[in-house]
Amino acid sequence: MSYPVWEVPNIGNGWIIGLIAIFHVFISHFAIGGGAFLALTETLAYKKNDDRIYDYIKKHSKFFLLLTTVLGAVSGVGIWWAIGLANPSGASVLIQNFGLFWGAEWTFFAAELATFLAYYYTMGKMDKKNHCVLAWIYFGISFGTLFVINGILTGMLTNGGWLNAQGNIVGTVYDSFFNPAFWPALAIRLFIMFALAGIYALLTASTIKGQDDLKQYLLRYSAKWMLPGLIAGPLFVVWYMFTLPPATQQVIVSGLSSLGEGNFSMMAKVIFLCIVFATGLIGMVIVGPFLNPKGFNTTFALMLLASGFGFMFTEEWSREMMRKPYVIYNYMYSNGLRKNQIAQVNADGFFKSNAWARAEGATLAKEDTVGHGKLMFRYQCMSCHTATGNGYRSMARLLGERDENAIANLITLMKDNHVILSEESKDEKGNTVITTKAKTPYNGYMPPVVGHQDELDALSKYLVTLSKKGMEAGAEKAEAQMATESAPQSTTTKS
Amino acid sequence: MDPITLYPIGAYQPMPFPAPVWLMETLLVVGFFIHAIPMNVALMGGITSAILLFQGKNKPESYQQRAGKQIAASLPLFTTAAITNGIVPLLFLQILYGPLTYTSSILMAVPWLSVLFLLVIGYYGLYIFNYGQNKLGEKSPWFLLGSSVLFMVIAFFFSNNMTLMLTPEKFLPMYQASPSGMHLNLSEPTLIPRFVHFVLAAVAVTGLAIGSFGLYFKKKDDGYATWLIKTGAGLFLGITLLQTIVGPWFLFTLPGPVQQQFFDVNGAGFMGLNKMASHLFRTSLGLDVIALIAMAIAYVKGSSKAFITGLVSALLLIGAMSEMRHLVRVFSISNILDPNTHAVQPQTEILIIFLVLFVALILYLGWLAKIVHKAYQNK
Amino acid sequence: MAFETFKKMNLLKFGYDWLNQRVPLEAAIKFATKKEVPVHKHSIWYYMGGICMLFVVLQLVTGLLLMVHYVPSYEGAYQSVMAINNKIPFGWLIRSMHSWGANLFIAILVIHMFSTYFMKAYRSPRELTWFSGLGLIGLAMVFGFTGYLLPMDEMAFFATKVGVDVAGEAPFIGELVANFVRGGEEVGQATMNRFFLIHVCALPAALMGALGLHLLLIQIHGISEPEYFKKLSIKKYEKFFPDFIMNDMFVWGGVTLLFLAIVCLNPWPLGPTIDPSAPAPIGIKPEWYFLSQFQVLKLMPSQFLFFEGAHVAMAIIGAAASTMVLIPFLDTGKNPTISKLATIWGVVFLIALGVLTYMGLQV
Amino acid sequence: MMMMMATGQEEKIETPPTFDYSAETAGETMSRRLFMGGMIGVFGAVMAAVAAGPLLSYLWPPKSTAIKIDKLVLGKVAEFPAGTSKNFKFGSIPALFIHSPDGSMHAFNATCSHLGCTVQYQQAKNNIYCACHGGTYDPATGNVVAGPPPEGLHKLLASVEAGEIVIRPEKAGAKA
Repeated sequence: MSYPVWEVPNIGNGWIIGLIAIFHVFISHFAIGGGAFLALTETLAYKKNDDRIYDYIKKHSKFFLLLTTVLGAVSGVGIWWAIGLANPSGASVLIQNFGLFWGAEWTFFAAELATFLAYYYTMGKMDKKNHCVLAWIYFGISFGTLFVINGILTGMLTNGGWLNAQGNIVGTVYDSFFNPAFWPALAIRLFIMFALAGIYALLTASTIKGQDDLKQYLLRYSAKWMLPGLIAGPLFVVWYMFTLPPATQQVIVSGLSSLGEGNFSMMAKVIFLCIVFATGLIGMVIVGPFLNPKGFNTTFALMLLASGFGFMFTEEWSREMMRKPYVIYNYMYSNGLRKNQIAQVNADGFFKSNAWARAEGATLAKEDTVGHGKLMFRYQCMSCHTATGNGYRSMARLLGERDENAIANLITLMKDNHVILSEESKDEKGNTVITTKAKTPYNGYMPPVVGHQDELDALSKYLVTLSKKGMEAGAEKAEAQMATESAPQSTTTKS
Repeated sequence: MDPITLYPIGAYQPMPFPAPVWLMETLLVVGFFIHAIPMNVALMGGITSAILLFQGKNKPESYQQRAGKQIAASLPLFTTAAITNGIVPLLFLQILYGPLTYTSSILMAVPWLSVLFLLVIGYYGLYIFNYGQNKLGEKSPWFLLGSSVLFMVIAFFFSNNMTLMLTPEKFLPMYQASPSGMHLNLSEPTLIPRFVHFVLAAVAVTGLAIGSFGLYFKKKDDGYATWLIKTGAGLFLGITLLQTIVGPWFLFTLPGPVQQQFFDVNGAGFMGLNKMASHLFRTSLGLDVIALIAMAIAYVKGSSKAFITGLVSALLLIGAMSEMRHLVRVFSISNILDPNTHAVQPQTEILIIFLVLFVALILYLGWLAKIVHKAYQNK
Repeated sequence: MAFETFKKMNLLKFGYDWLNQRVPLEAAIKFATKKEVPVHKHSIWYYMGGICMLFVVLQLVTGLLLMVHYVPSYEGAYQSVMAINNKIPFGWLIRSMHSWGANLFIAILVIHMFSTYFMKAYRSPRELTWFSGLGLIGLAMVFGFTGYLLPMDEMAFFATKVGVDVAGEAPFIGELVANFVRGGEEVGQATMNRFFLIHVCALPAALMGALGLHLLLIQIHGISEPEYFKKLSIKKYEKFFPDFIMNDMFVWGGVTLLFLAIVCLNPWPLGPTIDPSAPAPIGIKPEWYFLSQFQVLKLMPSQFLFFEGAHVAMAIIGAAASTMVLIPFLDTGKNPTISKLATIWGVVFLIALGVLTYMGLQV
Repeated sequence: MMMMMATGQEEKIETPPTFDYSAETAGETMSRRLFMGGMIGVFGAVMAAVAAGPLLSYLWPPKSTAIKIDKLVLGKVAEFPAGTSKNFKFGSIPALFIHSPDGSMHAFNATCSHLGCTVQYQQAKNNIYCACHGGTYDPATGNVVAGPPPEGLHKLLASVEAGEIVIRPEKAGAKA
């Protein structure tokens, strides 16, 4: 809540994180799963003492080097930079909370890169057995990086005993790190990593020329890397789903069972798409390289890679959306507002509580309601919405035909987005039953709008200018103004 | 007037720091040191090796060709190390000075994020040289040169951000001029001297790296080794002499109060206001002189002993400079943001784990270096 | 059956034998394995036909499913499509698949057609295959036109209105045809009945026939080989069954994923309900595959020489289309100059289509 | 082969053996083949489930939109002289009202308990008759008189309020 908002036209700054993150995940998962692939394949080559497989490993690891140590490593730093730019409040919570964990991850990361470089540059120069050991060490160390980041990532959604219901920190950082989703998420990521390692290996194996028998053998071998995910993946996904916050579970279940109802089904759609991609991908691997390695070529391998990217895209996207409207579940909303801050801000007023809004507001005239409303929008809404045009969740489009009243009502409604009503009733046996229900339909989708009533009014005044009605009114006003500007001439002739 | 409307900087998150501030400051400086060495070589090594390759253009067996190719081959490794080690100082910078760094980064979001793309392109430029020099022939050194230029742009953006975060009074007008993160800190008087000073230092460090290559080849090929030592020492010597002009230029553009912490013309024996800063300043001047003399000897005689003396004092000098760089930051903003005022609640277990892992990492890297060395010895 | 023999035979084999005794399965497989698909650098175009098949199946299945909840009446259609979109679980998916599928089907048909055109697959003895293919494209476009009206939203209503009016411009019999298609003077319940019947009964039947002929002819003549491939000394082939079919399945998988990604992320919208007295909405235009023809009509001045502009435009469209019909007789492969000219004409045709469609999209 | 591999560890062999993998690809052991086949089968089942879930939920009939009402005004008493009857809809239930020749009024759920046809009142025979299979009910009680129906008709409550015939469900009427 105390940082300026980086405005990115059309896609909004959130997608900057999203795109870099998805790109990174697609490579970094390969960096770890591919480590296991190198280790196992090199063990295979060693057992068979076959130079042809060694040659393949050499080629594969060069591809690995160029992809993971450059794009993988840099894009990983890129996520970190991007969250600092697009969501500095969230980033600073993570950094202040998990700083030392990141430090520990860094030791793994540095060792990982050093090991891989050592592995790569000693290929063929070292005793084969020791070189094989080096590959296994690489996998072990790279798994360490996953272990640490997995705790931080899952802790953002399922933070265990770290918080109480009001969003106050009551536990230690370890409660957040070893949270309920830690183990299932770790397992799921490992399965994805093995599968991705297989897909990348299919790409490199498909380029083998002139050795059809080896090529087909390696294709089938690589295809089998889907197996762990196929066998155990669904189990762990179910386990993972049970660790999610009940509200999130509810949104997923109701979304999936009644896809299409209402306007909030994007998350369900993306999860559905993710399931489709996972099954489709495995199906393609079965009919492609596994059952028909003869017909498999590099174009097909690239198609698989693209499908794999589609899977990762939807998987990461849905994981991000599950956390909505929080950036750290139950603690901080995506706009940087902390849950335990709401009452305070409502009492003090938004402009008083947000350093940047206050500073910017001080440069405006007091009666500039629309200007103040614009600042409210910037600091409370722009982390997820773009303002004009047809951009990502553009307010102009979402507000559509709503008029002034409707917008004011909407804002009033959204003030209570965090409120959960509980109702006491008696069941047939006479026991007291407490049913809880969100006060507004936007609960679980949007943070509450905070501030004094006049600040909220300013926000709706500004939103009116964005809506279709407001735009038309604005155009009319401009025309009227032009008319009055040309008017004086006619009045002078009259007098 | 409400001060926060003039200096709209955020507050720390309402949760304690995970480790004592002094420790994190130490890690910040140490982290910068281990980042700076490979980063400097990666930064200017491309230009240096390209020049060597152009010099030895028609002489395939010449020392220049050999050295140019060897340096170029090592550049991806230096780049990897620079990126990896860069994480540490940036991490602790964000913890300690987050309210300033996040804001300055957002103001220059576009150039700041473009660093990643420039880095990737430059990185691949190095690999294109190394894997494609046979195909590309004479044109290949241009890729090294190009990478270096891209890396210099990155360095320039870093200079912008690191200076911008120290001047929060610019934040609000800049943001109000444009919220889309397209700013740079070009109006900063220290920007250019700082950038020039640091880039020249990178050339000097590249000289150190070339000389160190010489130390490695001492037993195998004495003539080549001596040439390398002489070249490296000469590079260091020349650049560092140039720094006697650029250094003071940078120093005198610093704001007066910050200068006074290091030295004061009116103080006893030019002693500055801050004792530690003043001693550090004097020590580094001393180390500078030692390094210069040692390198001069190494340059003339090609002596490895002289070079090692120069190398050690130069590394110490870089360490001292890293600390001074940190102190400049502290002095510039201590009245605006002081991490020492924030609560600390050490996460003892993970702190111990981190420190143990850190030591283990160093030991592991040593072991790794040994086995790689052995592998190359055998073949 | 003795237990031992049963143990030796696994279930799969048992099922195969059972079937084989009743239908000529073995012969069919033998035929399929004997058939070969050439492997060369343009092989990728051989998959287009398979993808078209995939879309035919998808359209049939989703179309059938839509009819479960669709009400083909002037008043009820919009409500029912609205319910499919918003109420019925996965209704939006089925409808979006059908609408998106229709467009992608035509796009892929056009690609399939031009790939075979440039590979000169229309030459003897495959003229009939080519004609049946052209027929299929025609059918697909009528499918698209009739299907567009069925949701009865504003765009559908006006697009149909305009589309039929265009047909009314045809010389002499235009008005007659327009009235016949509309089932009256105005677009209404009668039009709805006709379009619905054509869309779900007449066209599928015709499609089955034309597609059956098309596939049968392909089986008879085998897959065409490009000229340069025929001259190669070493030719590579792969078996149609099971290798090429497997590849086909792989490609189907990939196309389906892409298709579903498009569908899920951009569900097909439903416009506001119709108001026959309202003016046509701004920016109304026909579906993209009619745009090029539409654009020719638009570009033509109202009077061209001694003829009415619209008539000339229609003559041009007709002439251009007829070159596609006549091409197997013009370019028989015996004359290299004509062969080259045919290729050039194909390129010109394709560019003209592209440019006209692009121009149509602009307004 | 094993020997060669074992020695391969100790000293370098100039030309290591090259394997022909075509044999290996083809000749997987039976149990592994079975396992792989099984996996493909399982996957096929999963895929079918993924497809079937949405399909079934799409095809599943929507929840019945039975309209339940507590009260229905059938009309003025004068419109229904004794000996007449009327079939009508009570919410979504087909119902039958009878003004018996003896002056009493009765109303029933008109669904025949045999196979669900809608029954009618036969004025001439003064009974309730189901045309489908000839079930006959008593017009006063709804009990089965003849034919296949296993049980009587469910009663509704008919009463006269302010000169209008009002139909209510039996239970609600009993309570009121």
